[in-house]
Amino acid sequence: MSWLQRHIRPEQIRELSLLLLIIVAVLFFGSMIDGYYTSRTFNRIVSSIAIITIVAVGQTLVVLTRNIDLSVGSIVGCTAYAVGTVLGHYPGISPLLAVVMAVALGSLIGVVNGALVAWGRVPSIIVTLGTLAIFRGLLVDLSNAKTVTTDSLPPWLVNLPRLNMFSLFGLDIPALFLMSVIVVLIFHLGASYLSLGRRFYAIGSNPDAAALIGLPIRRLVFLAFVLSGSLAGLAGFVTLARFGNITVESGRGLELQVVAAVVVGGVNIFGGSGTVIGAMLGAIMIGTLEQSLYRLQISEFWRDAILGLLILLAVASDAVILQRLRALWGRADLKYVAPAGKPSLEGAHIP
Amino acid sequence: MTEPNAAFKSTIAPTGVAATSERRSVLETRGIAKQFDATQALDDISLSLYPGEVHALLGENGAGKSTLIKIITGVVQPDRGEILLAGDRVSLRSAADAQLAGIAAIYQEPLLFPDLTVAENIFVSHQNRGAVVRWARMYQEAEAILAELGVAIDVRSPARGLTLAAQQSVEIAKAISLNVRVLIMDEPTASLSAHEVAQLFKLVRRLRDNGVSILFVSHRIEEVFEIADKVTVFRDGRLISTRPKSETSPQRSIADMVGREMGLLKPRPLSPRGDQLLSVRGLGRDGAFEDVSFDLHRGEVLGFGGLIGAGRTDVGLALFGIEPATAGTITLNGKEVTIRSPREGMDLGIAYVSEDRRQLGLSLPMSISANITLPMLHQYLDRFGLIRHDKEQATAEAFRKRLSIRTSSVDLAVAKLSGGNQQKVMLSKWLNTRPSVLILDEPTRGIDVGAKAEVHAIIAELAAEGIGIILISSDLPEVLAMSDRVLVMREGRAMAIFERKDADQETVMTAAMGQSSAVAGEVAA
Amino acid sequence: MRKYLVGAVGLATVLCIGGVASAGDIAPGKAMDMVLLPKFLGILPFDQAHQGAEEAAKELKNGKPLQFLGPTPENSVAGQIEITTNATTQGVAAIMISNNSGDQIVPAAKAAQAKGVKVVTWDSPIPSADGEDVFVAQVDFTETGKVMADMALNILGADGGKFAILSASPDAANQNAWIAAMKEALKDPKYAKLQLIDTVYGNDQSEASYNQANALVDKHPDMKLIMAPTSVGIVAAAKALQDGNLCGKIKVSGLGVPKEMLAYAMNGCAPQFALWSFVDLGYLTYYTAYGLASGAIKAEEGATFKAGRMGDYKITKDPTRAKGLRVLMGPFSIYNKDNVEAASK
Amino acid sequence: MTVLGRLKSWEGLLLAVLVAVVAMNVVRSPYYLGVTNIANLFQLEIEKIIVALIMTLIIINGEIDLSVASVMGLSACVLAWLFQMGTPLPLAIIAGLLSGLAAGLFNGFWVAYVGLPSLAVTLAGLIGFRGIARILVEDRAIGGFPLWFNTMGQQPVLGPMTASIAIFFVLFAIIVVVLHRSALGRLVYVIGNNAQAARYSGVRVKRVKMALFAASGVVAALAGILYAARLGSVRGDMATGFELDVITMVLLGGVSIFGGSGNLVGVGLSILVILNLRNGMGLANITGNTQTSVIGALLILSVLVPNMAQVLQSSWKGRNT
Repeated sequence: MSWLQRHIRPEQIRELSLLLLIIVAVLFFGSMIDGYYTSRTFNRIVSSIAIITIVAVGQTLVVLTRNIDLSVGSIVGCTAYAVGTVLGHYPGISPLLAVVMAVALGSLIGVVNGALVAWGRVPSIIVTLGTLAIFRGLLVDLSNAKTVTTDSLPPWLVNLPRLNMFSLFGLDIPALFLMSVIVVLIFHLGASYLSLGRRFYAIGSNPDAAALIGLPIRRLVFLAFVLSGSLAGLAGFVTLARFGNITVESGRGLELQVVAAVVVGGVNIFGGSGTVIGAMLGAIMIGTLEQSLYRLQISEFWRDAILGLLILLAVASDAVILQRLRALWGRADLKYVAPAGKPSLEGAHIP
Repeated sequence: MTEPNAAFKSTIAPTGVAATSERRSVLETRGIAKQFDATQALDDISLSLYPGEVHALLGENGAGKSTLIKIITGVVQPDRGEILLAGDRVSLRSAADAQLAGIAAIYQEPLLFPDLTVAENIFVSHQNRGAVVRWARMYQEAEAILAELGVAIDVRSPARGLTLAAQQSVEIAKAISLNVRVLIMDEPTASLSAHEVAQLFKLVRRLRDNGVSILFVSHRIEEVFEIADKVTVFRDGRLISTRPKSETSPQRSIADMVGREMGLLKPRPLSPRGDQLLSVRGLGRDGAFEDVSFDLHRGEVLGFGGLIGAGRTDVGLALFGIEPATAGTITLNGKEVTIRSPREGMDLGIAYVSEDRRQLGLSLPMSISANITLPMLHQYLDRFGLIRHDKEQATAEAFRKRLSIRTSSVDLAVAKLSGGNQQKVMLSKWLNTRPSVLILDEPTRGIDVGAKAEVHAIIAELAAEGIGIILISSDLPEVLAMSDRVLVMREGRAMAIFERKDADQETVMTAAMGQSSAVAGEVAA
Repeated sequence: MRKYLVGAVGLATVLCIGGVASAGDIAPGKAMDMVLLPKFLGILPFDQAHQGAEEAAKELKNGKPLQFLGPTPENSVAGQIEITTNATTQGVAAIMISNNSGDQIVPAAKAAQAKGVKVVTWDSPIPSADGEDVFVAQVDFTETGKVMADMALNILGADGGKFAILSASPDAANQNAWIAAMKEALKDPKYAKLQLIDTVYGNDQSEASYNQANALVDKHPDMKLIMAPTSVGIVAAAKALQDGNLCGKIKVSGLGVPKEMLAYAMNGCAPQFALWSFVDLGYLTYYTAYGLASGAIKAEEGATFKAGRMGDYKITKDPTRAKGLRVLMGPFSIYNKDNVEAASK
Repeated sequence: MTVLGRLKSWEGLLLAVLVAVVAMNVVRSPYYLGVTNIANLFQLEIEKIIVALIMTLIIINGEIDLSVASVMGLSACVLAWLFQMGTPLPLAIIAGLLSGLAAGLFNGFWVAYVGLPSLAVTLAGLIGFRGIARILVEDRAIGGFPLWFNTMGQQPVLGPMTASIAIFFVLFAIIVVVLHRSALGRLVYVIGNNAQAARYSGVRVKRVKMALFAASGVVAALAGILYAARLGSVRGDMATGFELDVITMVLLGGVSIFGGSGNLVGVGLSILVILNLRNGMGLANITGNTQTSVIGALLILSVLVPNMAQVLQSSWKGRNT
């Protein structure tokens, strides 16, 4: 136990168990569906989760700070549509510039959310529930509800979903999926090895203490929303590439899947704990379900019901099991020992 | 806050500053003043802290101690006056500024980050450790610092789940890591066991010997005189006196605090013990307390003595059904009963007045009358099940007179009342349930002297009416003065029951702290 | 973009202008509030219909501007009801509905008629025809079924194969009618080898349709064709197959806008698909509604009128529904790699 | 400012806004002041405002129920599914209501007895209940209900009022009494303010929360059935996204998202404001999305305005917060 306690934290156990759950799910589907273990199944799953994953990373940062961003679906829609339209008019634009545009636009929208939450002091659920509607409405009005269609897009973009970077054990790794993995890695390292990253955890873990030691809480919350926005923007670009045809409805309802991924991934809905990797695992879990269920004879309509149950289980396990684990870990408590270099005072010890 | 005795202002001028003036002060405040709304929280405070000394700060609640701390730590900005660090003026605009200046504070409830590791908690406030976290190095340094303090905590484990004592060790380690020059400790011992206090003081002395200047705030005067080199007393936002320990005494400090000689509390006249009301045998709850047995008679005040965390409150909670007992028997009026919820406790005529007025005792935004009638709401309904406000008002008014609650109207939100009056509302609320057994948990904590006396009078009155009262209090003189008998608890066990005549501070304290020094405060459990 | 090309299938195009000597002329210059209500905003064909209606409005010199109001897809039903109700309240002269809500629109439509509002449906009718004055049919719905069946046969060839349908929303009256008609047509022995194995719905949303197409591919490894009688569905399906590098073994067909389908027609993903001119449909619809509202046309069997540049039309019973009147526009255009480029200009 | 004081001024503000909106509608549209239009104004949003009533209690109690829209869909789908399998409609209706009750009890169990955050639990419900609805109806549209059922949602019965509207007003009266005069109402506030203190006063906190969520489920189910009656047909995705409007109505009414404060006068006013806004925009030919985004803006402003007011006030006092 003590070895366990030293080297693995409850949170990591949480993630390992999710990984286990995914494997179980895959084995289950594999046993139920013949021809399940094919590169296409793999391709389906990874390319379907690319979008959710990228958005979930941003969502994780926001949730860590005890907030939530429900407007991501609308941000994805807006950026996908805007970038699509621009590329429609100027097909010459370089891929890099297109991505930059998407990210920039996304973060710009994120600024609105961030400012309202951080300085407007409006609870994030209210702000983003509102902007969820506002951004969508603006998109419909400003675009006159026109549609971006594949034919107007440059070929490199239309073909991007088919572009495989390399293949692993005969499984092709699509560029878009690779992109999402890179995003996850970058942000995971940032969250665990940058002081900045740790501060997101700090302010979510105990805002009062954070304020007392002078952490710039408002600025950090603001930053979290901007990052969430910019990643949603990036996801918007991926959406554009993947679906090609972008109606003003694009991305509607995505926020639910993303929040689901984050919660299932073990990010505490009330801030302070959870990891980016966990969020990705959550996304993979959801993607696997989504892409596998309809291949069973039961209809794909079971997906949402199961997803709802998953979220509940995730939260419940956090509340009940994780508390137990933490209590267990917490026992590793203080002992009074001889102060370094000084003779022993008294070796009293608290059980 | 205003005090009833504000009339007699002490004429004692600040003294003793000269005694140490040859040494250079590390921190000095000059003429600090701060006003909140109408209240003059601080007025012309000039105070000097010197390296290598423990400087105690005494004063009743609202005397201005915490405001001064907030100002020194940069949390609050003063209206007037200046702060000097090692002789030169500084302006502390934020807590971060104060930290950079080498000033750190430790509060009664340590402010740690439960989700961050112990090591991170120690170094989190270092603004200058670079953009990248070097985990290995951080763990080493954290372990080193803790070892230096003579405590061992797994620096890799999250702070969540550490005991208060452990958390305070972490706070101190944090302070050391910032190599502070001034360490402010605001009631650090309030919720520590005797043993933990002893350990804490060891740390404090070690810091002092290393030349740190410590500002020590506490309500436990005996502790103050154990640890402090110098004692400063505040009252009504003004600095009344600053004296070396050698030149003062607990009595004298108290006199300064309250502005009048406060002799021992006037003992409540012993009442003839009525017939038996409540009989508890071998009561226990896993992890909290065990094998507690006692009898309570009509008109008797049974004091619960002991240190905070000795399990006295847990016994109260068990009797009231909030944290039901898992072992033992409760016999009420000769009938054995089981109490599994507050509702059941109330129905049996038991009332528990919580120690935490603001969080557990009252619903602050709601009106006085609504608070008073809450437990008995079902008695205030008409035949359609709707609430009869007139009847509520009547009840509230009755209690307002009986306990002389000072308020313009009983429709006022409780939040608007002073601590003492809130306490009275809470008493009214439970007296309204016509209890035969009344459990009072720290009924006078954090209320001013005047209100305290009133509450004592009420307790005496209720006992005279034949109510059996269990008085849980960490204020030893209070327990001794009010109780017919005193039950002393330690580590969740009933150590002894003293008749008033046999009970005095020493006997009770020895019983409460036990002999062996290996006493473990079971705050941990 | 109004080009009629006789389809490569060479199917008989039904035109209803035969035998009408003197059609009633519609007097321009009346100022009437008219509302054009698509299934929902955000897809190309409805924009084209809007364009056509505006053109007609200009010709007919209607003093009042045309209102083009649409709901959002996820609340299309309630939205269409709300817009209809509000239009009624405003006492507009005519509402032109592409009905997306089955018979759920009936109460609102009846209320409108009760207030003297002319209710003209286009593109997608009210199944029960209650509360509807006349339906402007783009093509004969039975014919649509045949056309789709024929395209399927052409693509899959003589030895046929399995195919699935990717439709719009489950209660889109027109799609349902077409699918029914197609199933009917398939009974003909010459289609014996064509096997319809599944029908799914993408609710005219790009992502949903894309995912549904992928789902079909995974569910039915031996499927050879996806038939999508919806402009959103067909493009999404084509994109999905292309992304899956599956255009070699699975084809796409159905009803699509040439402009959107150009690439896929050229690269062989969608060798053949059909459509009519939505611009003309909007144009004709507006003429019909204007005529009814201005009293120039009676909504009764046999009434005839001249719809500007499109010539003469006649109101007939709708053979594809139990009751109800229709104006039949037609004809179909079948597109393939030879004519699609020209059509998407 | 005391909670009470703030509310008073807040309702004053709402009243002013309402007057302004109505005035604007009267000026902008000649059709606004018509009996049928006033009826339509309620009719077109009736399901949402019914749910808003119960949501008020939930939020004052310090919780939130994001699953209401899905419960609406669920009850309607249960009804349709059973009806289609030949169950007599009255039975199907009862079953629909029961499904709502079940959903409510489910939420309540996890929140009250397991102690999970209602935000997370009802988010799961939002997705899960919708899922069950979809399982039942898949992607069909089930209709063909008997005339009397559709009439209930469509035809005026009392003057210009449909049965749905009548039900709303009855429910409103009931909930006003419950919240502001009954013991339960008092407990709702007490718990919303400080659940712990309530428990220490012998209040059966769990039961109250359970009861509220159950009620929320039933009312949402009722609304879902009325919605089915109004549309005359049921789809798996019906009422999607209604929670936004419902929550907006409550919060705009001055109910604190943190619980403990707010009242039905405010909510009643905010409902009128929103209905008139939507109706006015509808008559001005402003449709769906734009209306929704205006509602979204209102939602934000309803919290932002008082906040900023407080900030200004305190900065005036020169007191740092």
